[in-house]
Order: sequence, then C-alpha cells, then structure tokens
Amino acid sequence: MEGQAVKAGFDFLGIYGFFDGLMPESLDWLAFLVAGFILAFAIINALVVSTAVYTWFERRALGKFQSRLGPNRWGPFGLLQPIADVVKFMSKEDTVPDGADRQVFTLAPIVFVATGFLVFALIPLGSNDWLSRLNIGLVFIIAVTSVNTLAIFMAGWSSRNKYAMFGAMRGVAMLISYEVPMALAIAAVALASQSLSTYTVVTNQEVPFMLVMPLAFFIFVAAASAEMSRTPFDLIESESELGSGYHTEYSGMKFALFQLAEFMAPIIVSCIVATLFLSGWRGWGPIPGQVWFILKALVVLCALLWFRATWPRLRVDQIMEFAWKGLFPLSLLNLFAVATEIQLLRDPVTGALTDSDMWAMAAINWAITGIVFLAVSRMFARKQLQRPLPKPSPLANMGAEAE
Amino acid sequence: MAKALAGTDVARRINETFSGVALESNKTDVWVAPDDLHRAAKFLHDDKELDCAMLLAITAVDYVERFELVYHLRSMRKNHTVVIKTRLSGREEPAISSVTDIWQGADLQEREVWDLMGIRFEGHPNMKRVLLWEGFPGHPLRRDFVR
Amino acid sequence: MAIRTEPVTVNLGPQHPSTHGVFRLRVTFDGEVVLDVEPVFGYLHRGTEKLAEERTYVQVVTLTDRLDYVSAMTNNLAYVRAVEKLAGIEVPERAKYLRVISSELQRIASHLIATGFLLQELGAFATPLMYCFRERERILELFEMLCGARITVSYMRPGGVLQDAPEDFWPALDELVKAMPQYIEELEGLITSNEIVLARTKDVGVLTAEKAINASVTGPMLRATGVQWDLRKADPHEVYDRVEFDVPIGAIGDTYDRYLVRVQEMRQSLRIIEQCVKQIPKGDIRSRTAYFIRPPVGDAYGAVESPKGELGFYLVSDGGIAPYRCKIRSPSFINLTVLRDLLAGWKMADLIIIFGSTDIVLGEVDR
Amino acid sequence: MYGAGMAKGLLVTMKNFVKPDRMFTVQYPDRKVSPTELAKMSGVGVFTFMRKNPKTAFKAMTGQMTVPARLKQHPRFRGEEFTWYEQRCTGCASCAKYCPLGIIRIVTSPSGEQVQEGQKYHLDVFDIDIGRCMFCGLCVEACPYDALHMGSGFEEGKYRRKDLVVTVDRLKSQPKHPSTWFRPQIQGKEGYHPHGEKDVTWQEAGRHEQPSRKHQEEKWAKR
Repeated sequence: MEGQAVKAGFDFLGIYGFFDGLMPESLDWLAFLVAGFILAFAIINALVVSTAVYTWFERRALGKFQSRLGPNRWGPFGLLQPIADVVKFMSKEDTVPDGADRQVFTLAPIVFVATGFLVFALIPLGSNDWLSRLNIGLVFIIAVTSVNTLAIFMAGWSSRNKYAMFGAMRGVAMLISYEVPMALAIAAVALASQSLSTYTVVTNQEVPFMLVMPLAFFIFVAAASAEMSRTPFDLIESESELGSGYHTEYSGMKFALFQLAEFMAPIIVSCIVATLFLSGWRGWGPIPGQVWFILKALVVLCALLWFRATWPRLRVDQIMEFAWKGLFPLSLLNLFAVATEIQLLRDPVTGALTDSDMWAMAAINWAITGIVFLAVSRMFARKQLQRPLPKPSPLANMGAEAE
Repeated sequence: MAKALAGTDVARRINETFSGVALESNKTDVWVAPDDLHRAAKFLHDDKELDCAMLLAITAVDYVERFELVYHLRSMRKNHTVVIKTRLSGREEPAISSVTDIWQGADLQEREVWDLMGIRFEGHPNMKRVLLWEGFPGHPLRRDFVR
Repeated sequence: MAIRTEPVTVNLGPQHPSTHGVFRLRVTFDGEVVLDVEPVFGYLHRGTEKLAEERTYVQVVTLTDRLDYVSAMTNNLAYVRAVEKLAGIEVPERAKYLRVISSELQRIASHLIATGFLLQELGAFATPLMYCFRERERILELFEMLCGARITVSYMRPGGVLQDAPEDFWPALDELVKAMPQYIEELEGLITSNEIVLARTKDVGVLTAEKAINASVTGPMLRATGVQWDLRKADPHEVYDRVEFDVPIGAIGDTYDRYLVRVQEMRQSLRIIEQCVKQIPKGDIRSRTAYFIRPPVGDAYGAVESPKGELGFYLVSDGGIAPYRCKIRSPSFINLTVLRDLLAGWKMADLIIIFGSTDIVLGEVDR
Repeated sequence: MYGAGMAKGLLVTMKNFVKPDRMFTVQYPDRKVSPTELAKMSGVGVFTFMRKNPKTAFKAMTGQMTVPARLKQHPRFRGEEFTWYEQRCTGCASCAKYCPLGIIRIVTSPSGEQVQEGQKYHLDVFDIDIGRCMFCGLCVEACPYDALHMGSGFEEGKYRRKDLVVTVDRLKSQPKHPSTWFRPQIQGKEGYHPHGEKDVTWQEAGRHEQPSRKHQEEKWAKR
C-alpha cells in the first residue's frame, strides 16, 4: 500500500483512474469492472492470508498461555502450519449427510464467509487507504453482520442433526439479542462523530472514543465477542456440549470455510474496534498511519485471545440475561448520556465538538461508568459470592465407636 | 475405627422383632430366608440401634448348587457394618424381592446382579441389563457360563 | 397462540467430547431443558470380575490397575487390603507408609483430572485442564521412579509393596510437596472466585445429604453434601490413624461444592504425605508370602477411600490359588445411581457440568 | 468486588504466558534448538558460535534446527523389549506360569548342562508376544534366577502382529540394557542407565552368589 504522499492511494478511485486512463472512453465500464475485481481480489486474499497467519498466531499464543508449545514443526516456528491445515482440509472427503438439504447445506458456508469480506471493505486502513467510503458505513456494518445469523441457521437447519439444530437455535437467539446493544453502542459513536461513514468517524475522532465513551466500548466489545461467538459467549459451538454446534456435520472444504470465517471474525472485529473506538489510523510521530492501525487492531486481537484463554463459558439463559438485562439498559443509558452531553456541549451554531468538549464528555462518562460498575458489582456480589459455611451433617459420625 | 457387628447379635435383634427371620448366624454374617429379606432389610434400615442408612454393595456369589446374595450395610451414625446373606436355590431365573424402595442405591447394583448373575429382583422399577446389551445370551458371571 | 412443541431425544455419546470415555446419556430435551435422562453404559465392559476368577491373587493386581485408570494406586490398595484380610497377611510398617504416600499422590492426580475436566466442560478453552495435567505429570514422574510405570502401576502386592523407593525419589517428593501448594493456589486463582464459574456452578445440581446416603453415594460427592464421612478417618487403614488431616465438606452439595471439596482434599493429601515422609521407618517393604497365596475358605470385604468414593473388593475364597468370586464395589458405578435425579430439570449446559462434577471413570463403571 | 475473580484469572494466565519456564511439552523424536543452546552444546560462547558457523546459527534462529531427543525416563521404567540372559536361565518356565495373560511360550528339552542351581534345560522356543503384553512385570518378578529383565524401550511399533513376538533369537542377540525395575543389584551400580551404551553382563545381572554345594543340599533337604 502506498504512503500518504501519493494523491490517490490504493483505493477504488485510484485504480479506476489508472485503468480509465489506459482505455478508450467507450470502455469505461470495463475499467470499472477491472478495478472492482482487482480490489475484491486484493481484499479477499489479504484477508485470507492474514487469517491464515492469525490461526498460527492464535494457536501458538494459546499454547503459551497453556504452557505448551503449539504448532512448531512445519516451517520456521511452525509458520507453514496453516498451509498444512488447508491441504488436509482439501484432501478430506466432502460429505453431505443423508437427508440434508443439499443446496442450503452448500450455501451456508459461502454466506457465512461472504459477510466477513463485505464488512472488511469498509475499514479504512489509512487516511488514504480505504476501499469504500460508503456514507452509511455504520448501518452497513450492522446490516451485514446480521446476515451471519442467517448463515448459522441455514447450516444448522439443513444439516439434519440435533446438535446442529441446538447450535443454530442458540445462535439465532443469541446473535439477534446481541445486535441490539451493539447497534446502540454504534449509535453513540455515530452521535459523537456526527457521521455514519467509517472514514469520517476516524477523521472526526480527535480523542479516541474508547476514552470518551468507555461504557460504549465495553458494550461493543462484549457484544462483538458474542457476535463472533468467542468465550465467554461461545455457546453456539460449545464443543463440550454440542460437539461443535451448527457445523457438526461439515467436513472438507466446507468446514474449512467455516473455520476461515471463524478465525476471520476476530480480525474483523478488532479492525472495527480500532476504527470506531481507537481512532483508526491516527497516531503520532513518523510512524505511518497504517502501522498505527495494525498495532491497535493487534492489541484488541490479543486481548480477545487472552480472554478466550482464561474464561469459561456462560450458560445460554445467562447469556440472554446478560444481553437484555445487562447490556441493553447500559447501552440505552450510554446513548442517553452521550446525546445529552453533545446537546449541551456542542457549538450551538455549527454543531461541532471541540477537543475540550470531548475531554469533558470523557470525564462525565468515566464517572458514569464508575458509578454503574460499582452499583452492578454491589448488586451481583452480594448475591453471588456469599455462601453458607459448611456444617457437618448429623447423619454421619466418623468418630463413633460401635458399642 | 469402624466395627463389624457380630452376626449373632444382629440375628438376635432381628429375631426379637420378627421371630424366625434370621435363620442362622456366625461371627460376621446373618443368613435370612429369601422371602424374609425385604422385611429384614427394612428393619435394619429403620431400627434406631442398627441404623443401616447406606447399602454398600450387593454381591451375588454362584455356588453352583445355590446362589448366595450378600448385602453389605453400613451405619453412618454408629459407624458399623452389617453383612446379611441369603441363599437362593434354582438356576432358572431365581427371584427375590427388590430393596430399591428402602435404599435407592440398590437400583444399579440389582440391575448389575441381574445382568451378570441372572437373579431377578421383583419390584425393581427398571429391571433391564446394564452392562451388557439386551439379548446377550446367558449371564456371564455364572460358573456354568460358556462363551 | 400456543406454539406446539415436542420433546427431542438426543443421544449424548458414546462419542461425545464430555462423556469421559464411552458413555451414553439418552436425554429427552424440551428446548434446552432436560426432561429425562437414561444413562447407557457398558461399552468398556471387560468382565474384570470374571477374569479375576481365573487369575491368582497376585495376578489380579494387574487387573485392578485398569479399573479406574486415573487412580491405579488406590485400586491396588483396595484389592490388596481385601486379600490381606482374607488370608491374614501382615504388612511391614515401611510398606504401609509407602502405600499411603503413593495413594495420596494418586488422589491428588485424580482430583486434578476431575477439576481440569470440569473446567473444560465449563468451556474454559483447555487452559485449566492443561495446568492440571502439568501438575499431574510431576506426580506420574514420581510413580515412574517408584514402580517403572506411570498409569498402570501394579505397585502393591499382598503383604507389602513391590519394591522400595529409589534414593532419588525422596528429594523429588520433597520438592513436589513443597511446590504443589502454590500450584493449587494458582489453579484456585484461575477458578475459585471466577464469577463465570460461580454463575455456572453455584446452586446447580444440588444433592441433599439424605438422598446421597440413601443412594449409596460416596466420596467427594457425599462430602460435598455436608456429610463428614471419610473412610480414612472412619475406618483407618494402613497408617491413616497416625497422621493428622481434616475431612473437608461442602455447604449445600452443589457442583461448586464438589469442586471445592476436591481442591481442599488435595491440600489435605499433601499434609498427609508430609507427615508420612517424616514418620517413615526403615525396614522391610514386603512380608514373605507364597507366590500362590492360598487363603482359608471364607470371604472378606476390604475397602479404601479412593478419589471417587469407597472402593471395595469383596473376595470369596474356596481355598484355591484364585479367588472364587471377586466383586468390585466401584464408586463411579454406584454414584451414577443419582444421575437421573441430579440432571432432570436442568439445562443442557448444566447437564454437562453436573455430569462432569460426578467425576466418573468409565473403566471403573463398566469394569 | 464483582469481576475481581475474573481479573485474577487473567493475571494467572498472563503469568504463565510471560514465564513459560514451566512448559511441559516433550518434543520427540527430535526437538528444536535455539542458537544459545547449540553454542552451549559445542562448548563455546554464543557469538563465537555464530561467527564460526553462521549457517547453522541462522537455521537455529529461524527455528529449523533440530537435535535428536530421547524421553527422560527413570532407569526403572518398564519398557517394551525384554533383556534375557541365556546363561542364567534354566528353562523353569516360572515366567510363563506367572504371566497373567499367558503370552510367554516356552518349549524346552533336557540339555545336561549345569550352570547354577540344579538342572538346566535347553530352550527351543521362548516367545514373548508383546502385542498382548501389558508390561506388568510379573514374569520378571517371578524369575528365580534373575535371567529375565524388563527393557526400557518404547518404540516397538510394527506393521504386523506376528512381528511383535519377541523370539529367543532376538533375545539372545539384542544388547543387554536391562531396566533396573525389581533388580536392586543393577540399580545399585554406579551411574548405570538403560539408555547408556554399557551392557550388563550376566554375572552382574544376578542377585545370587554362586551357591555352594552344601547350601544347595541344605535347601533341597528342606523340601
């Protein structure tokens, strides 16, 4: 990718302009098509390769967390392990269970993967490196991530397997519930940045929104990790209960697609978090914006990995409770607070928010977060952490001597 | 130290309440007739002195001419153990009354005895094979079982 | 509008990630809620009791290793105790101490496995399991020093133990006893106060004391209900009456209590080992017995507190070189009696962890 | 404080992440080595080593250098192959009798030789079917003349079941590296380890001194 000096970066307009210059004017549509294909090709491959590297990274890091080694045999430090995995997947028999709905069964992994690619098109990697500057980017992200639900349901339902059904049903219930707080958290971001475009969100993000709206950040990360079904919300494919949930019956390349989408999800989520809450490519000093962006995304990625390595899973009703009784009210509170603050602080004429306004908002929001956290912790701690002292039952007496 | 109650004492106690139920006894064991087993077990469980709250194990031993069922009982409050035995004759599906209504712990053990030794427990809620599959020919722990 | 629902019957197992081997639960679900459970097992039935009838008393020791394959030492101990009772064999002091040390080590190893797999079933992505296995590995290394094998130890013999511990065993044991408390601490830090674990296990699968006793439940499951009953105290065998230790109990008998009891028992086991190392005398490790033991005609029931519960062997002798009847009172098998009552009414995820907290080993259930 | 337990758990995993000294993976049959380790093995400093063999050092740095590794085992480990001393064996077939699985097959014929105590038989067949063996070691325990010992290998995988039978020829010809399990006389030997190169001779492998005629007569008279 080009630096900031180049006027048109590696984006659609740049490539289109390049091809348009080469071709006669009557072939405009061809240039359009070629540019589109090149972009699509580049983004898909970049994402697939980074996912492959990420699978290696995740397995090595999880190994370290669990005080074992992780894959280290194939290639230097086991870096070629993803290739070995893919070769293995490809050489496996592609089975379709008897009685499965063949079309839906085949379509599900494709739909599942496609949504991930679509979202990635909206992530601005640098001030000039964006692939699509859709002016309703945030709405698009919310919309596209919900297609996931459909794919999971398709996979689970068409498999004709009870475990898959359980996984799919859980998945639908959970994903739909968590979309609400996620959307509300994004709404707060949209309010604060006064834009719906992912690009403008970053340009308007003088202060990282993580500092401005900690509550929204927390809600978004929780909801997003539920959306991609990672621990502690991984009940869709909870392997100790359901085998592997909705993709129990998949094998070969179809299964590989599910794995791809699953490992892609953390990357996409951390990119979205970096964009919406960590001020994207913005940084200081001579380090280029792209590096800043990747660094931020990596930090989020590692944190998600850390949580995954540590925490157990919640139960299905607890997860739903957490969504509707926990995150949903919190996100409403957050939205209300942010909206009120903006109404009070913004410039009455232009509606713009200055840096100092942002910092003021940050102070208020942190206070709110602290109060909420204390209140919630009081409420739960009393209920959960207290246990009666064990008392020996009168039904047994070890010391007794028979007469 | 847990004490194994002397069979003669236990037999005396049983006979005080139900006379003639305990047929014979020695230092460790009490023998009862198969028809009286349920009565004796109920008494051992309910009696305040004997207080056999836990059924440790049910064992069937095949002595070819007879089967012997051994019930190991334990009192948790008094910390003693009692062994009662009963002899069953006949090799074609000998039957005895179940003690599942007294001790729930007899449930799986009686099924196991039926499975491996072929002694039927009457009154058991779910008298099915437990370790082997339904339709397995014979009962493998019997001495005369041939593969 | 009432939506018509119908119960779904699912076979959890025989090849299911969290059934501890080949075990099948035929579960009827109403949505996520368990309506009815029927355990189906016997996939690993090898007829140990029948095999024992054709082996000499010493040869049966090797069969007992394969019952509860994560705690072979206590199986050996229970069996040789029954034989010694039957044949009236005396055991030298040093052998008694070695037996206690090795079976307490085995108890720690077994409880580590139980805890690790409980957490695995809770969905903690293998991390606690790996930590547990890491600590267990050290214990297995000690077993390798002691008797040349790690799992199927065959260490004990009627009349003592097979051979004395090598010289490098004692420093290694000291090191383990010194290091283990902090590992248990670390494990507890990961689990005990974790809010997710609490939310999942607290008040889940409650077993009452009356029910537990009536259903012959023994071991940590019984102690979690608040019944302070441990065969090591109630009927002290070997040298348990010469060491000090507590019998930890639970408050209400839920899944969390079962976990807590196991963790505390590991600490108590370390205490026992520490005292045994101090007290152990020099001397013989095996009394002279005939290789083909011929006990007098009669029967004997010998039991020990194995990590899973009361493991008893009931042996009948006809005066020959092989037991006439060898009945195994396996705690895992009998603890399964309450499974149906424990599971009905809970959710699918609870089913898995309640089942995990009963800590059965299929080698012992199916025998 | 709600959430404190979860945070504590995070700290525990992080501690294990940054301090991987308690890593317990065993790499077998070879393990990856770092340049530092290689330098230590060749007995020079890291930088000297790097300057002298830059190619190896680079390979090690990219994690491609391996050295053969054998599992750490106690000398008592009960392994797969057996060590057997022809000179000590009398063909009494105690091992076959005591085997719980009956997998030792012995065919003997009178030989007229007298090696230690009593008559010695000539062994025509001495097959141990390790495909069914569970390595309980009862045969070794039973051997009255310390002729049979456990080995300490564990790499006896074969493609055919019948290859798993250890025959008398193989027992005769294979190197004598017995495990010290149930053999205190070998265990007491300074620095002996079954993984080493040193063979144990049949004199060393025995627990018994050469019995005197008188001793033997006494023993027989008692029976």
